[in-house]
Amino acid sequence: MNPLTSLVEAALFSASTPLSLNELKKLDRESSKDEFVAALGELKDHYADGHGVELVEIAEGYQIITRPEHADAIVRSHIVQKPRKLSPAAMETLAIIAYRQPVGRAEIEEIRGVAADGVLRSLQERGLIDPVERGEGLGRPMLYGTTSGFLELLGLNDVRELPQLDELSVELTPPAPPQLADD
Amino acid sequence: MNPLTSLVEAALFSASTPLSLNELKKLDRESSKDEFVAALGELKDHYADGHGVELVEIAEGYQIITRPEHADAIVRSHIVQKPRKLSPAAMETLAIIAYRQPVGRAEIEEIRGVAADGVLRSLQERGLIDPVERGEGLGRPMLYGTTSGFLELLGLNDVRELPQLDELSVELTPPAPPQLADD
Amino acid sequence: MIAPQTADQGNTFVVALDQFEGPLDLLLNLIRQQEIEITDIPIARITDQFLLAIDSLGLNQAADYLEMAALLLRIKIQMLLPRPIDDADWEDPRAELVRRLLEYEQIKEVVVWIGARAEHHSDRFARGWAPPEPELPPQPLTLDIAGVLKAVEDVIAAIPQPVLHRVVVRPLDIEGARNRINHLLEGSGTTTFREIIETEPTVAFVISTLLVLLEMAREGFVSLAQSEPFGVFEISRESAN
Repeated sequence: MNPLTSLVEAALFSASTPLSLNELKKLDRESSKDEFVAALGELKDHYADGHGVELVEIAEGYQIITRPEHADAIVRSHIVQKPRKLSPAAMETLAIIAYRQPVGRAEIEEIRGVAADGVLRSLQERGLIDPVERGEGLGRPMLYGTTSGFLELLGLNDVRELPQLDELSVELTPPAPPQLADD
Repeated sequence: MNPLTSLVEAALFSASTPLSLNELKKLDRESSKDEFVAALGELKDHYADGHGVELVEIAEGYQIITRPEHADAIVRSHIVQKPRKLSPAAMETLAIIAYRQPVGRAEIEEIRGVAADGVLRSLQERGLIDPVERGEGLGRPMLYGTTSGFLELLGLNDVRELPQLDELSVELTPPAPPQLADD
Repeated sequence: MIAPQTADQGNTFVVALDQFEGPLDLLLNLIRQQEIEITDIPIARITDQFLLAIDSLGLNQAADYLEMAALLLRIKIQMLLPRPIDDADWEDPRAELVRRLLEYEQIKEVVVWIGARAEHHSDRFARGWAPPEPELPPQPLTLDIAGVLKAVEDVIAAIPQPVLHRVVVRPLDIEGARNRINHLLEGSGTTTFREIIETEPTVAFVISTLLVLLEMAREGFVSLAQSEPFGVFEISRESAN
């Protein structure tokens, strides 16, 4: 491989956007436009020969991309996707359920001070919580608990292996029972 | 190029971080570990031959990165920026964690003689360290370890590639167990 | 009796005004600059130089540096105490400090190695372009204990002041209830209360249905009947209208 072709390959590989011929030219002021075009041609032919990637020219410039026939396997294998983290709201709701299960929506909302239905639905869709029973009282509210999927993610065998709350700086105390105002 | 090699090439081009053999194996469940190792070998040999990028083993995984001789041209033409350098305080903290992991804040502060919370937070934000477990003792302090991001920063495959302490010019016997002061 | 040493401030030593990484760094710097044998530190002299340095660098307010100054002064006093004749039992009060200085110096050496290694590797660039994230399938989820604990602490921090009562206005769906009743009456002309409210009624819908039925009965559109106490609540259209 020609040294200029090698440089163009490194530049296209490391760039976060397609590079135009003018941008590529900044790599080496000694080389002419024609030489860059030739290098791009060499690279394109090189990849065309059975490689997993190819050199394409799109509106914004040149780019090395994955060949479409491999895209499926890569997407399916999840390997290039960063694992997702839960949102803070979801984490807080999950923490409350983990420590207070079985617990109903009203109690979660009481503790967090905001509506919980959306978060509960998405935690349930992700297989982290499940309705476990119906509680007492008006409308027999659904009570939630954590699932085995939750334990697997944390590498625990049992929810009792969660750190005990008295080891934390503050305790997650149940909300004070509503008091009737005297006045 | 063998179809599996082509697939591995496409996957390595799609990822910006090293992929382990186990991750790569998810690309094709029909192929054996040995076949993947052979594909990686073929790819490594291929890129070693005058290409602008090469296949290296970093953080117990495989990654394609640019060859060092192209760095100047790529940085000069503003295609890529070099990563921000770490402060001396961050480097010292990182060095202590690398050698003592898992290690808590108190021990780091004892060795450096200064408070460490700010540095620990920023190292964690940069993805170079992570809390790995909780230690024994009062408040069950968080213990830190280095991440694969740390290995990627240095281009190491394993923390064991750090210099052995007895190779350093400053010799030190393993730290004596903390003694209770008599005074 | 050993005569107390006076600070030989006439000694010239240069303290660079660079930022030191901490009291150990400053101390090590003083020692190395004067090529002092680390295992036999002239503690009185070094203590005075340390105090002078933190004063001139404006570090004499920093707790970390003051702590070290106090430690140096304590060692200095211990060194001045008369030693027993039998030296075998004497423990050098500088020993722990020497151990810490050596340990710190070792870290500094590792830092040089790490810095060089990071600099070297910063010439190698990873793939820059990230392909757009596909819509499906959902990405794997990460979760760890530390995250859960952090969330618990966030919850505790965010617990609002106790609320005595909260009135939630739930709109009644009168129109919907009337449409549903009319729809059910279209066929045979009869229906039941249970059928109207279905299996999982909301409180608001039950109340709406009840209000609509009472209103329709008052207007003479339907008649309400119950064949026995607690029996099925039957609704039938008044054919006369």
